[in-house]
Amino acid sequence: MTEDRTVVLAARGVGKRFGETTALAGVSLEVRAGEVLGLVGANGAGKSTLTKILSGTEAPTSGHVEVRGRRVRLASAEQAREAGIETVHQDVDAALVPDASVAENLVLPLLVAGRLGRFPSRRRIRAEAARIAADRLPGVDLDAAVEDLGVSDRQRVLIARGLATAPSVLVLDEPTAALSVDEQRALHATVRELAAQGTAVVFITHHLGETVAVCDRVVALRDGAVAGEFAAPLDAKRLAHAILGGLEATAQRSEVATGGEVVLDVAGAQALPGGPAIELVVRRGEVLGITGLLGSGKTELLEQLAGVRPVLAGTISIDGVPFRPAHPVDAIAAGVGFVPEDRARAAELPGWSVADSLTLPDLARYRRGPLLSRRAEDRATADLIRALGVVCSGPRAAIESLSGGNRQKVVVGRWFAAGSRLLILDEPFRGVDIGARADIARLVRGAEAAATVVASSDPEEILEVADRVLVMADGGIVGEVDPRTVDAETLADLMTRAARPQETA
Amino acid sequence: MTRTAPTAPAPGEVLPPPREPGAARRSPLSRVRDAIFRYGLLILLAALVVVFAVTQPAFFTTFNLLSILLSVAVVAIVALGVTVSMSVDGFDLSVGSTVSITVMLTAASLVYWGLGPVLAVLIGLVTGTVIGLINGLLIVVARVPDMLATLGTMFVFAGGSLLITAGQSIASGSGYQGAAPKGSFTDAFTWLGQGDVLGVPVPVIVLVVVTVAVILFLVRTRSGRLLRAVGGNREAARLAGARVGRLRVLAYVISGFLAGLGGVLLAARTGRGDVNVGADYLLQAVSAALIGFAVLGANRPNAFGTVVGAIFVGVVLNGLTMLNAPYYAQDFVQGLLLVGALVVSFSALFNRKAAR
Amino acid sequence: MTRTAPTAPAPGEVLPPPREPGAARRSPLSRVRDAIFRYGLLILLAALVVVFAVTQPAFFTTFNLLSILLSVAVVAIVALGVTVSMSVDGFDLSVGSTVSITVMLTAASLVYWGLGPVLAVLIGLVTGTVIGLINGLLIVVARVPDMLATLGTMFVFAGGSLLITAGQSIASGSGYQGAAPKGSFTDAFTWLGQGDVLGVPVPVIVLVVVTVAVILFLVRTRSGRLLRAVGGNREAARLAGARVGRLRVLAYVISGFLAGLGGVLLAARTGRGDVNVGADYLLQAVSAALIGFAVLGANRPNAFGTVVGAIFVGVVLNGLTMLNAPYYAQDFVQGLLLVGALVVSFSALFNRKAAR
Amino acid sequence: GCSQSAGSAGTSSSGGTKQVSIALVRQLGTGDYYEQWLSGANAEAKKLGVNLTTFDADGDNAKQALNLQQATATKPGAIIIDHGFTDSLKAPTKAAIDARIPIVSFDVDTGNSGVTTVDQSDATIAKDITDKLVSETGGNAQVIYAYVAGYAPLDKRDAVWKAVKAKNPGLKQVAQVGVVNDSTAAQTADQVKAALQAHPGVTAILAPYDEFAKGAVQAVDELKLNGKVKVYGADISNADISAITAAGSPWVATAATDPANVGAVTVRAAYLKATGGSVDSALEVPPALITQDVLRAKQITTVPDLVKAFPDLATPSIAEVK
Ligand SMILES: Nc1ncnc2c1ncn2[C@@H]1O[C@H](COP(=O)(O)OP(=O)(O)OP(=O)(O)O)[C@@H](O)[C@H]1O
Ligand SMILES: Nc1ncnc2c1ncn2[C@@H]1O[C@H](COP(=O)(O)OP(=O)(O)OP(=O)(O)O)[C@@H](O)[C@H]1O
Ligand SMILES: [Mg+2]
Ligand SMILES: [Mg+2]
Repeated sequence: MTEDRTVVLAARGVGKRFGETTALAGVSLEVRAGEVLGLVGANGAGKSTLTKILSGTEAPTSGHVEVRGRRVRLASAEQAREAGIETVHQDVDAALVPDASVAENLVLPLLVAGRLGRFPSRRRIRAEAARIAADRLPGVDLDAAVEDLGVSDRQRVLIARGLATAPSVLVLDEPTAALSVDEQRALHATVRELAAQGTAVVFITHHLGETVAVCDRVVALRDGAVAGEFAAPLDAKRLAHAILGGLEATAQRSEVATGGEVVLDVAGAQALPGGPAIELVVRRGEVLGITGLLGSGKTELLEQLAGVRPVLAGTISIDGVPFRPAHPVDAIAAGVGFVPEDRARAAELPGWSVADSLTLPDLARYRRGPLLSRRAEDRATADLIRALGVVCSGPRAAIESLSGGNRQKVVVGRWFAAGSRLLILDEPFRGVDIGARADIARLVRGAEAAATVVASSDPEEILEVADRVLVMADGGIVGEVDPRTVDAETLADLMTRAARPQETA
Repeated sequence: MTRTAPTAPAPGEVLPPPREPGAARRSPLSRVRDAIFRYGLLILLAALVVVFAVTQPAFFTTFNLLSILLSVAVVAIVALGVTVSMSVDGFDLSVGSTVSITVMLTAASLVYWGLGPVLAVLIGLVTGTVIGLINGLLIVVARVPDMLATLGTMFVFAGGSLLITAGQSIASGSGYQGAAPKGSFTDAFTWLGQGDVLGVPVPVIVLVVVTVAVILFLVRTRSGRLLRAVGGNREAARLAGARVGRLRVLAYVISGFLAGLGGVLLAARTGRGDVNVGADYLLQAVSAALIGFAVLGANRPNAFGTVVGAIFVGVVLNGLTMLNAPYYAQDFVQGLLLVGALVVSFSALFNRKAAR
Repeated sequence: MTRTAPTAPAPGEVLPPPREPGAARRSPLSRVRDAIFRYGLLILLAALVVVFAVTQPAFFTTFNLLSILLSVAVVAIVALGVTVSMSVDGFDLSVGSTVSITVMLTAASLVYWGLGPVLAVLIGLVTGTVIGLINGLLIVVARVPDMLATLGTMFVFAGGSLLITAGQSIASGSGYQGAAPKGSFTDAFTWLGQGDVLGVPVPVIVLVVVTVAVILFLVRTRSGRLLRAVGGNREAARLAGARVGRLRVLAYVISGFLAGLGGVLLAARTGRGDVNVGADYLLQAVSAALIGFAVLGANRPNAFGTVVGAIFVGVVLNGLTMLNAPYYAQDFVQGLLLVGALVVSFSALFNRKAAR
Repeated sequence: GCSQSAGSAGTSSSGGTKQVSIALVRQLGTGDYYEQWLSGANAEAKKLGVNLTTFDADGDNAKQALNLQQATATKPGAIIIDHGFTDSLKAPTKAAIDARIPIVSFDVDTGNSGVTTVDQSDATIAKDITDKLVSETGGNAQVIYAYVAGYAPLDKRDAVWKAVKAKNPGLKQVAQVGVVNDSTAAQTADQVKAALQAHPGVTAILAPYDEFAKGAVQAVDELKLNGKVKVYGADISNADISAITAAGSPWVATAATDPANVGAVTVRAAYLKATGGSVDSALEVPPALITQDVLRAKQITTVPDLVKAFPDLATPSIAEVK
């Protein structure tokens, strides 16, 4: 039945080389009006590269693009937009102007297209922005600077901007990575609605559950080539096989050793100022999951534990020793390792090598006399790279040369290098493919000497990695679930229901 | 096991209202802070004008105020160019050299080659524009980082301005290496620097026009907005379809053009082609543009602030001279005032940011 | 229905070897490009040395090469400070003023106050350090943006250096405003600038020591590594345990200290306290540090590159003077060489980037 | 021509004594020469009860012209224009004259015949020093010459050197160096060093500006060529005296006026014009040739010592206020 719809956009043998790297090795696919085409693949499979070629921001090195059967050369985003193709790029921060207001960001494509005239007035911009935001961006101040928004709000701004031009083809590159379940569901509904109105949608995600929920058809990429094509009804297992080329994608759930001694003990803490008291305990070898909708206070709680923001209330102890960090330094000294939710902004050092990125929190360990020993660093990091399964050319490879999943492994792995007692991971799986996700989950679960707290707003992820799962809403813990007895769908409902009163209030 | 049973919210329970960072009600204190941050430098400027006016009656006369504007006109025009290149997240170190070589080429056109005022002005403006274009192409096409590229051209054109005359200055009556001059600084030309219209010096009029044009360009035109978007995030602008390369080149062309305009006015003011005259204009123009960051709480390049920054420096120097402060105290006082204003502004900014 | 049947993997199938972008086999062409980018400026420097040595035998003598190093020693030391502040993603516009005021205070200590060489050197170094501390505190505690804060202190300390002597220069034999001098530039002091050890001028020895120290500090110590991390991504450094505020202050303190050291050496070399003598050192030091970006393909502040940058300028000026090139051609030639090297390097970089 | 405008605007009567105000409009204020000039001017102003206001253009000719306009607007008793260029000063000078403000210019031609000029005779300075160079070398030497075009006193001194070279074919200028900025001496030293190494036969350096001379001295010291290479400079200051008299100094002679005296003369001339006294329309302050030998013999260490030893340097009779 999908076959009789018109093909609005097609890639014909599209190849892309970045010097020695082949990002795409001759990909052909067709996108039809009124369908949602899923595009899946491991980190580095070439999804974003294809997206960029379809959006006119990269030129293919071989093959070509067809729009409604006509061969076109898309030399800029502007030309793609004229051809009816609108793209929401994966890297949100690359796509927004941080010091400009939300309104200015929303109208940027219109401005480029000249749709606001040569002399756009401030009022005109504000009005257009309000129209675009309409009811898609509740709670977002149009005059706020984008840099002051949280990562999910930035993502929502970008999606709203993409939807605004009513394109005939909409390409969404991992639009839900930073969204919470309710927002994801809202987006799914929007996407289905657009498809029903005849828009062709390309939907990229690492969450196979999502593809099952929204896609009519899925193309899996592997190493820059099409590794399989599937039509609804979709089967997540088969997709996973196609994506990974056969690797088992789930972390083996080891039986929980709850007998370990208490590492983290939190009593009477508050996630948000004036919020309800939070009590929790984490034992050695245990992985505590915290989930909840966006804005439920997960990040704020975790950041207090890591010394990133001041502790609001209550007492915290680590290994029985009272702990009230005033700076990340204090937390690190107490054996706490923290992986922030925004990797690019808060964890990565552009241009640095893998080795230097790994050793940063615990440099004292590599000191021989007054100076750091390169040899000691390289030896230690080479071992670690092997243990973590980081795919890179060696300790001296630049961090930028790694795929997203591998970068995340480095950012998590630095705390293994530092021998942390308590690992705190905030959204560690954002933009990470299912294979790497399983690797990281395995790492975390295998860290028997440490206790781990993982926050994620994705039910699927949290169930995969955690031994116990707490559900947060509005700064308080509203429930606990056993990951062995609950499925993702149920947990998502639980999260949404727990937060619902806020929306009606 | 969790120690405490999570308290499930009772249905219909009223939750604390969601915090809205932008719309939060402001305390009077934070309003004052806001005002200090936004208007700190303007208030200081006004205060200085009042103090000078009271202590030295000659200060607050139309003539003197116009003199101050005249004294900063060239710097401010060059600084507006610097502001445009900063807006696109670039940096143009070559503006001083551009002023130098424009002055020399304009003077040579008039005196050595006898081309007359119209052609001389044109040659000056074209020179600046071409240098801007060269900078832009080096940066965009040859991919040399902005500071490095303009550092290189800074040397090239500073050197070039000396080469034209083998290091000599050009005055009416002095031809190339002893040859007879073919022309001179005509009155029509020097009028641009020394004349006035209804008592307002011509360079001041030019400054006003350029200021309005640059502000309108940056704030109210499509190209200007896109240019600032490129400055805010080059990749975002590209992904949105903007022609980033062209816009960056445009910014350097504007910067070069304005430096060229500054050079033409300077030649007309001095009525001669002084070698190396532009060298000081780099630091002065950058200073004005940087001080402009602190105006109206912008904390980024902005044309209005730049002009205020230039005027601030002009007022301080003029006022101190009038009060007979020794010249060697002027830098010091100017620096103290600036540091004071900056500390007050930015500490207020910090509190403002922290307070929300 | 799926159109293509996914190839079900055989159990235990080995995954395709991961592609490793960094380890990819390089074509000979890309190796050459790489070399040009990494060594472009060094190759040009070597070529210049060869050309000068061939055309002018006096150029390639130990003595002359040491002279070149001596001529760039102060600039290079100050530039290393600039490099440290750039490493923390800052910018120190006040280094020139710091040199000026250090020179004057050192000279005043010797001549006006007769404090002797040891105290004079100490006073000079402390002055630089304190200025660095003031800059750091303005930037970190009062939150004034780096360029603005150091612009302010640039004026304050340039002015301050004039205030000390009411604008006069200080020479042995001239006391404060006609008073009898209490001391003079002693030989022990001027030895720091004019003496040598086994034929190597003292400032050159100091330069070598400082260069090694700064490189080791930035690359091989914990503080240096953290400092560069702060420059790379402030928030990431903080979360990895860097005390960002302290490290930023430290960077400015180092910058100030090195500018102070440069000032002391300059006073010792000239044997006088010349007013405003430091003003030129800002641009020269920044130039050296920027040229350093292009050395070894770093494209970021790096201490080795900075020293190479300073030497590059020194070699060009020395060689051209030896070849009797007129002074007014030197800037031009230096600029052309620089632009050429930059274009070749960065176009190669571009290709290299695109090529990987 | 002396002005008769004992301008009421710039002079205020208080208790019978007149307070004359004079505006000093300078092209440049930094450097030993300008400093001493100003201190001489200030001392003289104090002595005469003159209120002297200084406008410093920091080398910016446009600014100097503007400062002159502003000074005119404050209606002083007289204006002194110190250095600068005809082209930039002509118009504002005319405006000041039209406003009946008497003007004295120092070392600059303002292109207006109503102006009283004071000059320190750069030509004589250059002649004195080149004569010395010619006599000591016997007109046969390889010479390094320090010069940068575009500075009026240097250009005037250069014209003399050109003539001397033409007359003495035995003098070979093998290199020309020079740079003028805030660290002139240090950078000139580096250049002279390079030139000296490239031309080992050089025996004389003509550096007719004391910042150049100091740089040349430093270069000779660093190359340890003392005794072989001699430096012929111009201008004088405390620092210069210590450089000349230092042990083994190659700086053998300088030709100079006492800048403080020149400043004083200029202020006196302006005072006379402001108060209706009589003063010549062109005043010239003659330089003296100052040699190392004399400085050492008389153990002179400062400019005031120097003036005592060279009474010619003080010129109380020029523009004398009776
Ligand atoms: N500009 C570039 N220069 C060099 N290599 C690149 C560039 N962009 C992408 N690549 C490489 O091309 C390959 C495909 O990258 P791409 O971003 O398309 O993957 P992806 O499927 O979107 O991965 P992810 O799921 O992590 O987003 C990777 O190996 C990547 O390293
Ligand atoms: N600076 C701030 N001012 C006002 N409200 C804030 C601020 N920072 C966060 N909030 C709000 O506090 C709430 C909790 O934010 P937090 O980031 O801890 O949530 P989260 O559960 O981690 O969600 P996310 O999935 O976005 O990380 C949100 O409603 C957020 O909008
Ligand atoms: Mg991608
Ligand atoms: Mg969060």
